[in-house]
Amino acid sequence: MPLSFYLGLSLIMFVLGALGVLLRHNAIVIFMSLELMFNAANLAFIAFSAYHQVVTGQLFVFFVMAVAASEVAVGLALIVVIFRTKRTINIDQLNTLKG
Amino acid sequence: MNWLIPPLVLVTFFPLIGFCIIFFIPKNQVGAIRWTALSTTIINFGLAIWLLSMFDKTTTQPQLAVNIPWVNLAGTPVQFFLAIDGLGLMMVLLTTFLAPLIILSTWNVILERVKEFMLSFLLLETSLLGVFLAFDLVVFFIFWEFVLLPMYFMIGIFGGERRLYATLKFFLFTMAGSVMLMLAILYLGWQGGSYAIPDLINARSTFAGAETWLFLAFALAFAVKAPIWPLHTWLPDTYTEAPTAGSAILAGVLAKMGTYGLLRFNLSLFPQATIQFAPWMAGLAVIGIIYGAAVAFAQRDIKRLLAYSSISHLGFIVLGIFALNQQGISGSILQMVNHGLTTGALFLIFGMLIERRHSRELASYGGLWKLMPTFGSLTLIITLSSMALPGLNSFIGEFNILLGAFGSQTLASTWFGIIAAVGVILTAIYLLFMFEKIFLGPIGDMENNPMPDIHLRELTILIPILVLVLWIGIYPKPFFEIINPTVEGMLAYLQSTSVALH
Amino acid sequence: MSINDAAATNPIYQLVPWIILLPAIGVLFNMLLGNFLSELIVGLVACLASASSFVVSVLMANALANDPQAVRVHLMDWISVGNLNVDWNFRVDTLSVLMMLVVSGVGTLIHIYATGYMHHDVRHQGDRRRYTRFFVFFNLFIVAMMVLVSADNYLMLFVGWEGVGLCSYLLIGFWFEKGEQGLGNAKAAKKAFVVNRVGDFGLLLALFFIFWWFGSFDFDVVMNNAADADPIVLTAITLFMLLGVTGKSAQLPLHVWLPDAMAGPTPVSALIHAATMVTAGVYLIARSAALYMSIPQVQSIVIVIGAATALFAAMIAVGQNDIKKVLAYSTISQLGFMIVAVGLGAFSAGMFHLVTHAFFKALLFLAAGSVILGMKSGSAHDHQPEANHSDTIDPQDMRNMGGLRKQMPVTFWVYLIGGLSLAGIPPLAGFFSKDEILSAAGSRSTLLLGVLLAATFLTAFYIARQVLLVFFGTPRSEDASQAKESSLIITFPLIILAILSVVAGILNSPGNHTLDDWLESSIPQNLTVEFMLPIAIISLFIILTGLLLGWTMYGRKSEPSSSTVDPLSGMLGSLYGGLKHAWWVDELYHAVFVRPYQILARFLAQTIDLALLDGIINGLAQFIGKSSRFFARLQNGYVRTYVLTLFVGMTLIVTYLVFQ
Amino acid sequence: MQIILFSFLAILIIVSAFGMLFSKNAIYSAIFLVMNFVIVAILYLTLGAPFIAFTQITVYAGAIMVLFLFIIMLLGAERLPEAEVLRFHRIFAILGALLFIGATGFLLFWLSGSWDALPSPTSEFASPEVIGITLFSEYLLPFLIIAFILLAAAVGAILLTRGNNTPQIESIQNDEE
Repeated sequence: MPLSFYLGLSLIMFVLGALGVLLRHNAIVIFMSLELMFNAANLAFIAFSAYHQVVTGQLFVFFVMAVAASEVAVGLALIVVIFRTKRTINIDQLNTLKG
Repeated sequence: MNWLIPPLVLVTFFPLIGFCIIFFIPKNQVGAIRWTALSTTIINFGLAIWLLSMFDKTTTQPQLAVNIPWVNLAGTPVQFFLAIDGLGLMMVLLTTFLAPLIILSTWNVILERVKEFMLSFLLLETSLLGVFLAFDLVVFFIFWEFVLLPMYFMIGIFGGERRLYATLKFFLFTMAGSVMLMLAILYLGWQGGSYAIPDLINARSTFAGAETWLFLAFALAFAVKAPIWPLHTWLPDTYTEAPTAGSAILAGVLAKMGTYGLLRFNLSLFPQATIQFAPWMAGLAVIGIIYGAAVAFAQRDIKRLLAYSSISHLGFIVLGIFALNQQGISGSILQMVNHGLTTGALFLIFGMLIERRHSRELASYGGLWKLMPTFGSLTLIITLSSMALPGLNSFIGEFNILLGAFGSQTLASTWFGIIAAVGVILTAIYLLFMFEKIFLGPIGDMENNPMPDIHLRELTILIPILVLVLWIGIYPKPFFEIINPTVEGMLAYLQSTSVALH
Repeated sequence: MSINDAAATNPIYQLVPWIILLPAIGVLFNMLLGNFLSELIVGLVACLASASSFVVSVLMANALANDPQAVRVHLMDWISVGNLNVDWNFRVDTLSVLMMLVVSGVGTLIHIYATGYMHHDVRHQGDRRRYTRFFVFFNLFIVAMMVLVSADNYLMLFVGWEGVGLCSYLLIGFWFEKGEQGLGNAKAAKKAFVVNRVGDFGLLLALFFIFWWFGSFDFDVVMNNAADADPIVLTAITLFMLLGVTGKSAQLPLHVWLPDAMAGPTPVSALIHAATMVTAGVYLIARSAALYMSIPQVQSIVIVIGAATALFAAMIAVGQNDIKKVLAYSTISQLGFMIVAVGLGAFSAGMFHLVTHAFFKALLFLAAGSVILGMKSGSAHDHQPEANHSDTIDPQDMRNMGGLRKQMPVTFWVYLIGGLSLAGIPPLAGFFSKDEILSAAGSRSTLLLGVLLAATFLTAFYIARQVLLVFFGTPRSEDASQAKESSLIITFPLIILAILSVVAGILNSPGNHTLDDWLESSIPQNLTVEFMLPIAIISLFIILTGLLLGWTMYGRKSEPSSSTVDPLSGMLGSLYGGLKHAWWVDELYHAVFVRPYQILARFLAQTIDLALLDGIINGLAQFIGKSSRFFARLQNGYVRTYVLTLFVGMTLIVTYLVFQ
Repeated sequence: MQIILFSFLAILIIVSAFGMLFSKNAIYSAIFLVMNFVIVAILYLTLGAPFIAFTQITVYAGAIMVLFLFIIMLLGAERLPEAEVLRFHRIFAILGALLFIGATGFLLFWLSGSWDALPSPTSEFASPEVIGITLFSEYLLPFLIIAFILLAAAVGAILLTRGNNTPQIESIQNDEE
C-alpha cells in the first residue's frame, strides 16, 4: 500500500474532525471531533513510521495519546464547571467574551 | 578618583534607598514614611552639592562618566552610560532642590495613601535624575518613559475631579511623542553602531542622510513634553487636575525634560537640521509666548492660568535654544532653572491657598493681602519673578534669551526678539490680573475671613526658593560659570559641523 | 567722555554703593522687625536710611567739586555670557550726583513728612499695621531710584527703571482695598505698571540694539562710539528709548497712568509721581545725550512729543476738580517742558527745571496732602467715630474746600510759594528754569515758543484757579470749615521745600552758569542757554494775564457752593467736557487696546484652544475610539467563529504554499 | 489483498466519522467515535504498530470514550437544539474544508505523491520491547514530563470539579473586604 493512501485517509479524517468542530454546537461533541483530528494526525505518524522504518513516529503517537488523555481530563472538568454555572454546554451561548 | 559607587550612580539611585526603606514601613506609620522621604531627598540634594564640588568648570566636555556595557539591542550594544556637564548639573541641582520642598508641601495635603505617594515620588526622582544624566540613548529612553509611571499614579490617584481624563490625555500625548523618539533611537543605533552620544556624534556621517527626519522625530517627543505650541493641550488639563505636589514637579522639572532633550540631543546629533529648522522652532516658540500669555489672561481658574503661563514661559526657553548663540542658550538653561523655581513655587503657593479655601476659582478670592500680609508679600515676589522683574532671577534668563534671539545669526531676523518682547508686557498683564484678583481689592467672600497667614512649614518651603530667586537675580555669576563652558562646547561643535558642510 | 576707576582717584568714591545699601538696610530692618516696633522707630529708621543716602551723595558731590572727572566704582560682577559682560558698576559723575542729591534730598524731606502724614492716614483708613509697610516700600523706592541714577550701564539702569515702576505699583495700590468698588486703587496700580511695561518694552528693544551694535551696555562705550554708528540703528535706538521715556515720564501717548496714580498716598505722589521717578525719562535722555545729538530728526520728535504733552496736559489740568489730579496733569505738563529742553539739546536747562520742579511740585503735593489731612481732620471732628461714613464728602474735591487760608496758614503760604514758582513768577526758582527752556525754544522755532507760552499761560491759570478755590473765599463744606493746621512734622518739610523753591533759581540764574558748568563734564554736548530779556518779559506778561484771569473768574465769587457749576464750563461749553474727561483718552485706549485684547484672549482661550486645538485632539481620540469599536465587533464571542477564522486562514496559507 | 483490506477499513473509518459528525444524539456520536478508534487500531496493526494499536483500544476507545459517555450522561446533554445562530457559517466551513482537501490532496496525489508500497512490517520492528527500550533510554525526559502533565491534569480536573470549594473562596473574599 502506498503512503499517499494512508495520508489521504488521514486527511479526510482530519477534515471531518475539523468540520465537527466548526459545525456542532455541543461542546462535548466538539471535543470528540478534536479527538478525531488527533487520530488523523496519529495515523499519519504511524504511516510515516512504517515508511521510514523508524520507531520514533510511534513514540510520538504514544505521547500524543498521553497528552490527549490529560487534555480530555481537564477539558471535561471545565465543561462540567461551565455547565454548573451556565446550565448549558451549547457553545454558542458561551459568548460573553466579546468586544 | 576611584569610588566604590560612582558618584553619578549614587546620586541617581539614592532615592531608591528611601524607596526600599519606606517599602517596609507599615502604611499606617505616616510620620515615619514622610520623614524618611524627606530625609532621603534632602540627603540627595546634599549629594548633588557634592557633585557640584567635584565638577570641573573649566572643561566643555561631559565628566565623571560611568560607562558599563549592558545589553545588546537590535544588534547594537547598549551602555549604561551616565555623565554630567553644565546643563545636566543644573537640572540635577534643580530636581534635587525642589524634591524636599515638594515633599514638605504634601504634609497636610496628602493624608491618605501616604506610602503610595512617597514611593511614587521617590521613584519619580530617580527617573528624572536618570533622564538628566544618561548619555546613552536607550538608557535615556528607559528613564524618560519611566517618568510617566509614577506621574500617572500621582495624578490618577491624588488628582482632582477630572483626573482620569487628565491622566489619560497626559499619558497618550507623551506616549505618542515617544513612539517616534523610540523609532529614531533604534534607527540611530542600527546606523551608528552605538547608542552612546559621543559615539554617535563621531559616527554622524552614517545617518546624516536621514537627519531631517530624525530631528523631527526627536523634536516631536520633546515638543510634546515641553510643550511647544500647538502640542500643549494636554498641559492645562494635567496641571489643573494634578495634586499640588504633582503640578509643582510637572511645571518645575518635567517640563524641562523637553527643552533639555532639545539641547542635549537635537543640537549635538543633528546640527545641520537644527540650524535648518531653527527659524521654524523659534517661530512656534514665539507663537507660544504670545498665545500662552493671551490665553492665560482669559482664564478664571488659578491652576489653568498658571498652566498657560508655563506654556508662555517655555516658549521663551525654546526661543533661546534656537537662537543658537551663547546668550540665547545660556539664558535658556538658566531660565529652565528659574522657571522651575518660580513656577514651582507659584504652584506650591496656590496649593497652600487652595488647601485653605478649597477653590481654584479666582472669583472666590480677593483682598487676601490684608488678611495674610506675609503670604501676600512672598507671593508678590514670586509673581514678580515670574514676570521677569529686573533684579530677580527670571530677568537674567529672559533678558539673555531675548538678547540672543534678537541678535541671532541663525534666526537672521530681529522680529523674533521683538515679538517675544511683547510677551513681556502680556505676562505682566495676566500676572498682575491674577495678583489683583486674589490679593488686592476688598475681601471678597466671607469664607475668606478666617484665612490664617503663612505658618512655619510653608515658610520653610518658600524661603529657600526666595533666596535663590534673589541670588540668581543679583549675582548669577556662579550659575553662568557652570553653564557657559558647556554652551561654548555646544556652539563650537555646531560651528565646526556647519563649516564642514558648507 | 572718559572715565576713571575709583581706586585710582579719591577713595571717598568707594562709598558710593552705600547710597543703595543704606536704604536697602532700612528696607530689610523694617521688613523683618517693623511689625514689632513702634511707629516712631520705624519712621526714624526709614528717614535715617534715606538721609544717610543723602549724606553719601553730598560727599560724592563734594569730591566731584574738586575734580569733575567721572568715576566708575565696581561693586561686583553680574552677568557674564559670551561677549555680554555686565557688572554692578556705579557711575559717579556730575549728572548722576545731581540726580542722587535730588532723589535723596527731596526723598528725605518727604520721608520726614510721611512719618507724620501716614500716622494720620493709617488711622483714617483703618489699618495701623500698614505704617511699616509704607516705609518698606518707600525705602525700596529710594533703592531702586538710586540704582537707576547711579548706574554705569544701561542694563543696571534698566533694573532701577523697572524697580521704580514696581515701587510705584506697590505704592499706588497701597490702599488696595479702597477706591472705586474697592478695586479702584488696585486697578490704577495695575494700569501704571502695564503702561510702564509698554514703555519698558521700548527701552528693552533699545537695549538690544545697543548691545548688538556697540557690543556693550556701558555708557562710555556707547557714547564714545555713537558718532560712528549707523544712523538707522541710532534712530531705532533713540526712538525705542523715547518710547521708554514716554512711559516713565508720562508723555503722550503713554501719559494715562499718572493721573490714576494719584490713588496712592500723597507722599507717594510727591516723591514718585512728581519729584523723582517721572523725571527718570528726562535723565535717560540727558544720559544718552550723545545718541540723541547725532540724530536731529529724532530730536525733533522728542521736542514735538514734549511740547504737545506740555500743552495737552495743561489744558486738562484746567478742567480738573480733584486737588491732586490738577497737580498730576500739571506734572505731566511740566515734564513736557523738560522733555522739550532735552530734545533741544539744552540738557542743563532740562535738568535745571527737573531740580526746581522737584522742589516746587513736591512742595505743592505735600501741601495738598496737608490740605487733605486738614479736611479729613475736619471730617473726623464733626462725625462720630462710629458714624456711617457713606455721607462724608470727598476730601480731595476742591469744590468742597475754600477759605482754608485762615484755618491752615502755614500750608497756605507754602502752597502759594509753590504755586507761584510753578507759574513762573520771578524771582522764584520756577521762573528761571522755565525761562531757560522758553529761551532755548525761542531760538529754535517760534511755533514751539508759542506752544510753550500757551502752556505757560494755562499753567498760571490753573494754579491760580486751584489756590483760589482751595484757600480763598469761604468754606464750602462743614469739613473745610472745621479743618485744622497740620502738625510740625508735616509743615517742617514744607517750609524747607518752600525755601528751596525760592532760592533754587540761583543755581543757574541769568549770567550765572553754575549748573551748566557743573554738568559740563557729564554732558559736553550741552547747549548753554543765555538769558533773553524779551522772552522773559513776554512770558511774565502771559503768566500775569493767566493769574489775573484766574482771579477774575474764581477770586471774586465769595459764596460758591460745591453744587454750583464751574464758571469755565459756561465759557467753554462742550470744550469743558473734554478738559474734564482728559479728552477721553482713557476711554479711547479702553476701546482700542483693552477691550480688543480681552476679546482676543477669550477668543483664543475658548475658540482656538478649547474648541479648535483641543477639539482636533479629542476628535482624533474619538475617531480612534470609534474605529476600535468597529473592529471590536469582529470579536463576537462565538468560539466557533474564531475557529472558523483560524481554519480558513490555515487553509489559505496551505493553499498558498501548495500552489506557490 | 492489502488494498481490499485497506479500502474496507478506510470506508468504515470514513463512515463512522460521518456518523459521529451527523448524529443528533451525542451518545451516538460517542459510539461512532469508539468504532472509528477501533478500526483505526486495526489499521495500526496492519502498519506494524501493535503496541500503539492496543494502547489505542485501551486508552482511547476504553478509557477516554468512557469518560465522554460518562460526562454526557452526567450532564444529560445528549441533545441540544440545533438552531443555527451564525448564518453563512456552514457554507464557509464547507468551502474551507473542500479547499483544504483540494489543496492538500493536490499536494499528496499530484505534486509529491509516494506510490511505492510500504515495506511489509517485520515482527522485530516496533515490537513492545523495542518501544519500551527507546522510550526509557532516548525519550526518558519527555516520558517524565508527560508523567507530570498527566499528574497536573489529574489534579487540575479534581480541583476544578470539586463542588464544595466555592463557599470557601467567597468567605476569603469577604475577609479581605
